[in-house]
Amino acid sequence: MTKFLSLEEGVSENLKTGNQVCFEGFTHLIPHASAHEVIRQKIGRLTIVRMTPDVIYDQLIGMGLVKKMIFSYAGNPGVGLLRRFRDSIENGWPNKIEIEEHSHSAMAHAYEAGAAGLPCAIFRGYKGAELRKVNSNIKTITCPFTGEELTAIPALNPDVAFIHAQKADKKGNVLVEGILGVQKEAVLSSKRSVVTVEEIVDKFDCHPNTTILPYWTISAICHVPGGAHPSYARGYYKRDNATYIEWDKVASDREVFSSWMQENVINETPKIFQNRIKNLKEEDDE
Amino acid sequence: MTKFLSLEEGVSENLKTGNQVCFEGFTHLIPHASAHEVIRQKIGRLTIVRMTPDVIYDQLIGMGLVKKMIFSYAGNPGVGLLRRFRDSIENGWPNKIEIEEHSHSAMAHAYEAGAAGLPCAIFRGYKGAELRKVNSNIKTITCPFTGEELTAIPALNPDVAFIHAQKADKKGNVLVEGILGVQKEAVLSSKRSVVTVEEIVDKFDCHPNTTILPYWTISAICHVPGGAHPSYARGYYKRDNATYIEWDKVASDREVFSSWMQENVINETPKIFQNRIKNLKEEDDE
Amino acid sequence: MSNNYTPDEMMTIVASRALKNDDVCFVGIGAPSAACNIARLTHAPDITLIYESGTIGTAPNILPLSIGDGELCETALTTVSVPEMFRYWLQGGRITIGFLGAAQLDKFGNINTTVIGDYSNPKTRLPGGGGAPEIASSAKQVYITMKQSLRGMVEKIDFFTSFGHGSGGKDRRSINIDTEGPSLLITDLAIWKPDRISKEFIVQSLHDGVTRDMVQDKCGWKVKYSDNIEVTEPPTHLELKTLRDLNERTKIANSRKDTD
Amino acid sequence: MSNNYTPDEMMTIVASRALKNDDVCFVGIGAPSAACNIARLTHAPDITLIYESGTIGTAPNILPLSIGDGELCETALTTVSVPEMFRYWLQGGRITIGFLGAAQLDKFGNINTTVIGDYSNPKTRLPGGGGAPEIASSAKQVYITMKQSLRGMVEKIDFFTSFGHGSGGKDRRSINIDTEGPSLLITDLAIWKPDRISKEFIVQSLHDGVTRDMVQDKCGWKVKYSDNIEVTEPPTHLELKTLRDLNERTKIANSRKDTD
Repeated sequence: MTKFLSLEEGVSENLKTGNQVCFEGFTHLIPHASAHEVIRQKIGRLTIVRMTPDVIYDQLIGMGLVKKMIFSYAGNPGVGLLRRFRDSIENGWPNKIEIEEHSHSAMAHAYEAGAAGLPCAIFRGYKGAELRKVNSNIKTITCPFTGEELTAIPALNPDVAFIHAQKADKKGNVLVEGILGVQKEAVLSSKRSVVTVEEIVDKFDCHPNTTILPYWTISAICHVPGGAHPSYARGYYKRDNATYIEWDKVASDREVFSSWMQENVINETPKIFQNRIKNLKEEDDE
Repeated sequence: MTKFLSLEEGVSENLKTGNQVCFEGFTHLIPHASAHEVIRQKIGRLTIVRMTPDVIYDQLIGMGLVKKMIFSYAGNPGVGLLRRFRDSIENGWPNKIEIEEHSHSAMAHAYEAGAAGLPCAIFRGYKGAELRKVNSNIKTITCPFTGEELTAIPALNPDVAFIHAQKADKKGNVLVEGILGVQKEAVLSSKRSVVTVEEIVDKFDCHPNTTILPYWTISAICHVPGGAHPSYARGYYKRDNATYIEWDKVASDREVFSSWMQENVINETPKIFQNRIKNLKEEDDE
Repeated sequence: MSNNYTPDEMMTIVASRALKNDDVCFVGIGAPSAACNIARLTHAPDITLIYESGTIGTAPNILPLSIGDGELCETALTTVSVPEMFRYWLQGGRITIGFLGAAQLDKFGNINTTVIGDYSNPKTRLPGGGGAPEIASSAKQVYITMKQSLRGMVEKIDFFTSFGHGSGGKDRRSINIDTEGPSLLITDLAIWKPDRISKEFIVQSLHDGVTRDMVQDKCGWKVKYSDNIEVTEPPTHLELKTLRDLNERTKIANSRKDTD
Repeated sequence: MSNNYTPDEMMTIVASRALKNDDVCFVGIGAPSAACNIARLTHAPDITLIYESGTIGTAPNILPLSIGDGELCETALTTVSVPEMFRYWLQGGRITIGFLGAAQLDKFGNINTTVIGDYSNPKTRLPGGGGAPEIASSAKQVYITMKQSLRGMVEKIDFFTSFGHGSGGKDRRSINIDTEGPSLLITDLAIWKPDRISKEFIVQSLHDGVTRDMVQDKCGWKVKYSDNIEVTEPPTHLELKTLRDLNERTKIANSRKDTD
């Protein structure tokens, strides 16, 4: 059963030190505001999970809150590498995180299996791929009908999923549209879930097959307009590509990074996000 | 790559004697016109597959075209039993069909695995259920991570899938909305597919996450308005519940059945379906 | 309160009372569907009703004839595919109450809807299990509704379509089912609950005007009774009116329009 | 025809020419995305472009910076979830061409985008495989684009992120991969195809003005050449204009609006 909370409460009530947590979003609807709140609350020793860890994962790692990362592609999409992630892996700054590395297909299957209540997923994957040798969570299983050797991976069941969505209604049902990523599976596979939304409306008026998460699948809803910035929310604001490109510079230097985090995250509140999207509203182009 | 064909051609080009075929639809969008065309063309020795075989499967069985049925619930929904199916199983009239019986969950997983290119599906199913003892296609597999024994079933990959949908566009993309059933999985798991549609439009104008099958996944599109009757097509016409209730009487007697089939199927053409929905248009109520 | 009601109405209304506002019900057609909607229209307005056709959070104005009537989709919060329904919602463990009916039922809540007689050469071929085998194991609890008869409530069912408490006791745990299983049986004559230890269904409450003999006459096993047996409260005026209005709306909607 | 083009432009345009109107391409960001869209805007208007973010049949007016830009969804036939994308569409065997780039590539089309150096203590930690391990095995064919360099085209890659032809010959079949694998390599200098038997990449065509020495100078293995080596046709005026217009539209769209 969902509760409407401030983001401060949504985070503190649901995420605990040492939890396994995902902040999912596939380019679209990435829950930046939630990750920043976690950083402000200094909730650490986290195992962070995501198919495409990008800027916020670079930030969590650089702030020393991460013990381990489970992932399939760690990059600043379209820009380059994640420099704080690299600094951790290559130089152990501020700490060397453990990694469990997968392919996208494996992670997608693992979230699906988690949502479907299964302990593992089978798929046709990793053929000839060397991750098999370095990740002990990649095993094989034999099809009892054809004898084919299939790949097996454990289901993902994070303690907490954070996602950002377009709308919640007054009961707490959540609507997601556009590029859906694995957000539905992330919420359904996790023990708890916190959803930031652009808007709270009385009632949805939408296509019958729209992706809606019923209120009883969600732990907390927090109204944070702009909460995906510099990612985007279809129907609300565009992706701030320039900010993604700038991140490469910020993250390239430990000191620049630290002072940027102090100024833009530690000293801020979730309210700042609505300012950040002012020039990115969709109607600007139309 | 799809072709726009008459239903006569769509059926004759794609379905061959002895094929495994599904006519999917979950109450909604059941492809009645296609099944009737198969009956007129007397394509026999079929293995028919469906989660919820209902009236058209009763008809195919009663007309002696079926060798085997793979299914999970054989009833006239909300009305009662399938009398032609019973007559085949209990009395061998006109022939005793073989059956491979599953649960809904198993069939849904099997179509999904077929669509996903896997040889089998694993799920948590059939616990304590006796179908395990009478269906050799229900096996077990051990999760390599938890040691849990899971159920395995082979993927479904029919030779041909028939579905009915609301719309095709001029390129042959197909739109399905409302109760979706397993139609998408049926098409994607099958080697060939024939889709009857209510309407052909220039271009879709719909929500980005609507269920659309691209033209290159479909073998043939046939324009058959009313082709789901007495099932329904959301946005076009309502379910003809009275006809479902009447079927119980028609099917209760071999001779009544045979003359009904002669009159309403053998002597008809796909064009009749548009007449059958005249009094069922959605606007009648509004 | 009214004395003027049928045993069928009593059964449906008693079943509706067992449902809570925060339940998530996997609803079958027939008595369960009526019971769930009466609950929604009376004491449990926020109850979540899910039909296996994929409709989640539905609120039909009339009772569907089939599990996938248009009314279910039009009034639902959202409609998902059938594979998703069975994977993410049922198997995912999100259903609190699964409703099952039975052609044959034994005293441990095991159900047969597959065949009467031998599986290969049945006397009567029934529709089969549909969603039941996994509803029985995945829903947190299972409620069963059925009209009592000697043919229906039997010492030994012909086929285990879905597993209740097996031979009783800890049988469910022994085959690694971790849900509660059948926890309530509502017939047209009585309310039954499983004994805490043996898991055999015990009569807890007799519907108003029903005697022990009447229950035993329509039950194929030796009926056991609770020490504190109660009398089921008859339908209230509101309950009865809600049910009858619903049935009337449904009847009108399903009648054939022969002329335009 | 124009002589006034960069090697990057040449690479992208040559890649676009390899695509057919009925191809279903799984598109990566960067050169593959540009190539696929040039094909769509020139000779292959009906080509199906699929990005792993779930967008099927997309036709972006500008090049996406990321794999999930809004433009991809707005112009797509439909957008599905990421699990569905990898399960039904890639693993389902519906992709004819998978496009891959590489940080390191060997002569058998094996690709590394994971680490430079040792996996546990890398010299450079790269982003990792993303979709590549299964694109390499599930797409009917794999096209590779990369700018040549001694660091990139190496005798031995540090990590097998995705499997090409292994050690060559029938290596793919031997590990039960039944797709064709890398069948085309397009660099900024040449067009390469695998030898029918050995599966080693062989130069088929040198881009206009490129010499064998130039190719060898930027390739870490001993380059082999086809007996019938050709000269790649330079970009046509239309191709070049289409590419430059696309890049210009993209640049404008991605520039920051500092003031309202």
